[in-house]
Amino acid sequence: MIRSSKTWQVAAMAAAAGLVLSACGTTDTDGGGDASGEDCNFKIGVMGALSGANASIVLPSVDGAELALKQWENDECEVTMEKFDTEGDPAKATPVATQIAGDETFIGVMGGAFSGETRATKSIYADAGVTMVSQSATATDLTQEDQVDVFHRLVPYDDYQGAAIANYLTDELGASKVFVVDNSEAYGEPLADRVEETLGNAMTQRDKTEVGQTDFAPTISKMESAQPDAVFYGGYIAEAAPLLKQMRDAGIDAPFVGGDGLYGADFGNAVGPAGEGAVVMCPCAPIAEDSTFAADFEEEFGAAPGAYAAEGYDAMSVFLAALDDGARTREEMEEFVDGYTGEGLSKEIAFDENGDVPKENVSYWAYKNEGGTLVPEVEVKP
Amino acid sequence: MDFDALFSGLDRHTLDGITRGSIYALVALGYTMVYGVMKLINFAHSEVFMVGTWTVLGVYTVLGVSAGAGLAAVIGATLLALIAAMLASAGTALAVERIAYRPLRKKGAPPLIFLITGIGCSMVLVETFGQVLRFFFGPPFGRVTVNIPSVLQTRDLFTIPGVDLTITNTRVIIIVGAIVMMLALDTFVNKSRLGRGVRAVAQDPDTASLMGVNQNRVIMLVFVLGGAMAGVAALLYTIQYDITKFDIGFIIGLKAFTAAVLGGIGNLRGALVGGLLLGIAEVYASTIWSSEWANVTAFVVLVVVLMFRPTGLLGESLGKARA
Amino acid sequence: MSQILDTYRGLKLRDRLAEAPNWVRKIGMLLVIAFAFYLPFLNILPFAYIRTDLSARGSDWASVLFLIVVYMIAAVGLNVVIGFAGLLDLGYVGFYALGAYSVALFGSPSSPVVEALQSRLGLGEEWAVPFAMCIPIAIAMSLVAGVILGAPTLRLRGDYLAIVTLGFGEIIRITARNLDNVTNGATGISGVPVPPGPEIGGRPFFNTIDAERWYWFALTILILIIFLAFRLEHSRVGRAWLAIREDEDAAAIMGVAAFKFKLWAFAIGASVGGLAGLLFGSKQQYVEPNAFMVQLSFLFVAMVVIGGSGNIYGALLGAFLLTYLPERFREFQEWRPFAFGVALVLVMILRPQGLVPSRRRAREFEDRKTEAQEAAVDV
Amino acid sequence: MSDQTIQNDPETGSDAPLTVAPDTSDHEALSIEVGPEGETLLEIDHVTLRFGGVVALNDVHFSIKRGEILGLIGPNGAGKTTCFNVMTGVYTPTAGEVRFNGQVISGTKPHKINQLGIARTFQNIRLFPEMSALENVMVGCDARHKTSVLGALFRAYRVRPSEDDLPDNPLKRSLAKVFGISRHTLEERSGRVRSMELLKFVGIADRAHELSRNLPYGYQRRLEIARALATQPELLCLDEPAAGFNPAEKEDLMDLIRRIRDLGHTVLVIEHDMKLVLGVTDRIVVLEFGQKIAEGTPEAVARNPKVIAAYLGEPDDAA
Repeated sequence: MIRSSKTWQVAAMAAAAGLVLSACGTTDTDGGGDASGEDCNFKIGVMGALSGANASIVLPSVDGAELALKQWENDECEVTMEKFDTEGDPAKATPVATQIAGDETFIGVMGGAFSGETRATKSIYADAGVTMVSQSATATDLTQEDQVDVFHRLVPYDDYQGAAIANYLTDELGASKVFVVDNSEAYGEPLADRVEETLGNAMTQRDKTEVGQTDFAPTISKMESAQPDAVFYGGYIAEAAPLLKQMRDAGIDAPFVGGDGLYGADFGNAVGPAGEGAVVMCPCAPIAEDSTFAADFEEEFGAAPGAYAAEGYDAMSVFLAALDDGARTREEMEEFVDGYTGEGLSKEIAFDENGDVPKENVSYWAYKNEGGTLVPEVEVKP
Repeated sequence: MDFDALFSGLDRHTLDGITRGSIYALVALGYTMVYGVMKLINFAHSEVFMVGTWTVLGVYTVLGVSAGAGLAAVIGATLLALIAAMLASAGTALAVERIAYRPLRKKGAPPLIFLITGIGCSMVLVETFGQVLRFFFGPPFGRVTVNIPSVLQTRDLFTIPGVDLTITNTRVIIIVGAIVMMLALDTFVNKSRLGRGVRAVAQDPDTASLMGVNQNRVIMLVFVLGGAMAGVAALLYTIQYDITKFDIGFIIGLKAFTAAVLGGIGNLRGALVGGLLLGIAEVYASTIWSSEWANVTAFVVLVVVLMFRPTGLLGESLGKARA
Repeated sequence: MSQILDTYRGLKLRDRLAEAPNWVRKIGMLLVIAFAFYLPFLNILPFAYIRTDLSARGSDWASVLFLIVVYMIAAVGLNVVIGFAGLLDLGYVGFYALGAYSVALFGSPSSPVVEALQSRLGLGEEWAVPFAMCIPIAIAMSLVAGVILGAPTLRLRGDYLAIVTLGFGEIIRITARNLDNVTNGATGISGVPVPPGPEIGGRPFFNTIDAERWYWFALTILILIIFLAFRLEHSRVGRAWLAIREDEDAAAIMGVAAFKFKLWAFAIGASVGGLAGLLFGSKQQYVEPNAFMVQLSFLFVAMVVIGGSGNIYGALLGAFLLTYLPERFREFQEWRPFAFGVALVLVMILRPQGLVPSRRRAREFEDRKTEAQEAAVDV
Repeated sequence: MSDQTIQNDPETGSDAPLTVAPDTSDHEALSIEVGPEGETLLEIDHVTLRFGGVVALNDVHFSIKRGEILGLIGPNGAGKTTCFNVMTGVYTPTAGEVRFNGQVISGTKPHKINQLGIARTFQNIRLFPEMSALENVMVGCDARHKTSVLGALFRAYRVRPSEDDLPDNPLKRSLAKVFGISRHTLEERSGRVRSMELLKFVGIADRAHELSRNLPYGYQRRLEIARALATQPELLCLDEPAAGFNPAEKEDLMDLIRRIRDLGHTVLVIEHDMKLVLGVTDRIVVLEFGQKIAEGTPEAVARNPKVIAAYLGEPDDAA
């Protein structure tokens, strides 16, 4: 008897748990809700590291996309943006990609934010015909090898960026002894490789550092003996800030130039006074004077737009433009994005057959950190 | 491989290594003391350090000091930041002990369980600064790198004649500060009554409790001391590097833990030796190759040392080896 | 929570299962296995609520299942090291990485190693080591790594071993990232081969879309490994490990070659980890060093400990929960790591012996608890 | 795999009085094969052992003959247990050597020495507390088993089974006839049988499935002996086996030691209790302060003035 009553208890518990779960489940599935437009009820996926050490490189672009969606005016369509945290880990990204691919209400994906997860998922999206627009994956091979139709990106790949940066270093700064540092990661290393290639003899020494490193004393002492007239760093803000501070502390006054990994309004805040005069190269034109993007962004999220925020805004805008245009299926979306041309925040947007923004559309700009803000300095040709 | 670079500037690189190692050593103290008394790797200790760096930022922000302030203001603000960081870190360490370890000790759980709750606490603390506080207060909390104003500006103090080595004020503060704090701690553990309790529990917990040493109090003391040292390390760190981030503790913690084991975990002086050796080894390796190999070198040094001295360089425990 | 647990305990399911006739247990086992194979298609309410793909922010159920099974394999392997032999290994991800990298290095036509072989041996552009050959290579590489790591370090005391293994895991990852001309460095290797199979609908049998096939493949391997792990546990090897854990010196004097058995535990754990990594790399068809951070090692240890160290079922449950829950509750997005940390602390404080401890460990724990309480009373 | 599950009674730990059922069964199966009796089995050849400045053993020299029961006595701290530790490979002597069957064993690892044929018990009992009594003994049996780790894993090493080993189930029987039975299975089975036999031999078979930590003290002592015997040692060393025993239990123990010798084992006993030592041993070696002070038959040793002096100086030890 006792036993059987216990059995019932368990059954009751299980049933209760089931109800709770089902409650969660139903609320979630209703998330899409009934929309005003019967046939324009879509989701746009956003895939990237929203938590973990690398989230700071991704979050601003996601916020940018959110801002674009918020500012979008369209009575006909109901569009939601669904964020998927991958922690930058391909292992976590593939289930997400398979899910998005399988859910027909997803009409496009912004991402992947990093090259690794993009490489691991692009064939999944290609199979399902989901259009991808990446805001920050720069690895050359993403569009140059194993091309898939659905992949597009708003950032030029490392080869071009590297050339532009090298040109800035030699032509604008007149540097003949450049010290090149990278962060040994998938973003910084290939970029620095291209810079090195283009610089040729103008590079005096190359050093590699680690992500998460804060003490750069060995690099600094190498700089001291190399006496460079410019320093290039391929990496992200977290390491650039202490590197810059230690350089200046050691009395190295050579101009400091970084890649687009440093481009973001939060750069000035992170590097502090040591970063005064540091140059960030970005394949993005200055945002038009009359644009309220920075102000809107700050109002919405409480912080200045960080790295790739404008690209995130642009990526979302492309999708939204497609919906405005009447794209209602994945095929139509793909077709629209392939042929899209328009003025974006970061650049004149268009995609070539590989999914890259055509060379001539990209203008490379050097931005100088003045009093904590990045001020456009000069346009550079790659 | 560039051995010339190493040997031509050996004094300079050694000094760099000592600077780096001093901070490792201070953080390593927390690991080593907790291990000495509880035979437990406190995985949340790296976050105790992280909390300290945020506290320094908080103090500077509240005081509103910035670079270029007067000497008195600089010294005052730095001392205040030091005390606040020590208090905050010690408080965090104590909270971790009360929440994550004490209930387990009461239940007599095996050491592996402490490891997991430690990792859990570490995640909670990291996410508190990366997510929770950002959610409630917005920036500067969050996942971005935050600048801490360099209240104390780097100046060249003097040049060592003969070797042409320029010594800056921050270097002096870091190295001297770390060594003074370690000496103070060493003296405290060896000379004071409370310190005797610590050593007694480290040596033989059962006998110590028979002799009237309150084990819980000793353990709390150990966490507080270790935390305070991490707080000191946090201040020195911000002086040198000027930044903080929600996950800044992870790598420092890993290095400090390695340093503690290298010197002989449970041994206070071992932490110093291990920290300095690790710092120097990393800088040498970064000079010969580049920084991407520094971590590999650190671990290889560790393995080699442990193969010849299985209990670390100075070996023994907090109790046995006269601290 | 505790009520559910009490009720569960009151049922004495384990005792009943142990008392049940052999054929009942066998049929039960077959049913469980059949259910596991059916899981990707589970769509009957209310059970379907365990699926991860119901909500708008969910992720693909079959892919998640595959990842769960891969982590289960790793957890079962690590359980041999931690649970059976009592050695704390914080660098398990190193073996996992080795497994993944060996299939990539030898199986991918675009890996520098294969390219070197192609030009050296005059083989075609498309040539690479076939997948079936990659399995023994992966197992052998991780096994050798296990022995190389274990032989000099197993004499160290527990916590020293922990940091050395942790360092090993980091060395593997950093080396993979830095040796650009062997491993392609940070860029990683794509084109990792998949198991051979018939083409269906113009796609290879094992492709990136149909994750359930991968799941079944991994599940089959998992079942095989569980079977072997049980064999080990209930043999002279399992007894030797237990004896070493309890009193290493006494065991040695009773003729147990402690070092040899510990090394075997390390090697077996390593090769199982390598196998898990191989499955992961092959499904992913892409391997990069950043997929093998230290945190994954901690996660593996947490799986073994949360489930109940020393119990294979515990390791399975731990791997399941720690992989499944974050995927099931994707709604919480950026809050998941925080919740994860809180959950780790809470679960361990409430149930320090693990969720399903082995009988033996549970008893050990009860004894320790009484001792701790007695000690507390004394003070 | 399920046949190994320990079925164990949860209510345990009661310190039931030690009642040893008189063991009348024939333990033919337990006897071991040994060489001719009377030959020197073990020789402690002028062994000196120093720890830093402390001399634990000073030029100790004696030997054990096959088939005898040798007593090793001496006051506390005389170096008796140290002597055991040197013999079983825990310590390596500073000078001199230990020879077993003519082979030098000093410096060899403990598990190797066990495989050569020396087993021991401990003064302070060191069982595997979380294993059942039976499992404890099986660990000892494993020392003589040939199954390798891979053998236990894949069970590919097949043996043609004898008629007795064949299973009853006809299907399994014919399979076993064709494919043989894995050596692992056979060894597991024989180890189990032998272990039970040993538990019976020492008289504690009634609690075979209980965790050893829950066994009463006397049972634990006997279990240690059974575990040591399971490794089939030519030489069995007992370190104060009667410590904490009452006179009746001591009588039983003396009987057990004799029966062990009858199985073919040579026995070396460390013991304080003079009555027991004098009653059971064939010969006695006396140590004091790490030096041998006397050797001879029990009667001779008992009369030796040096021994008497040594023991009078340490009256506590007469217990």
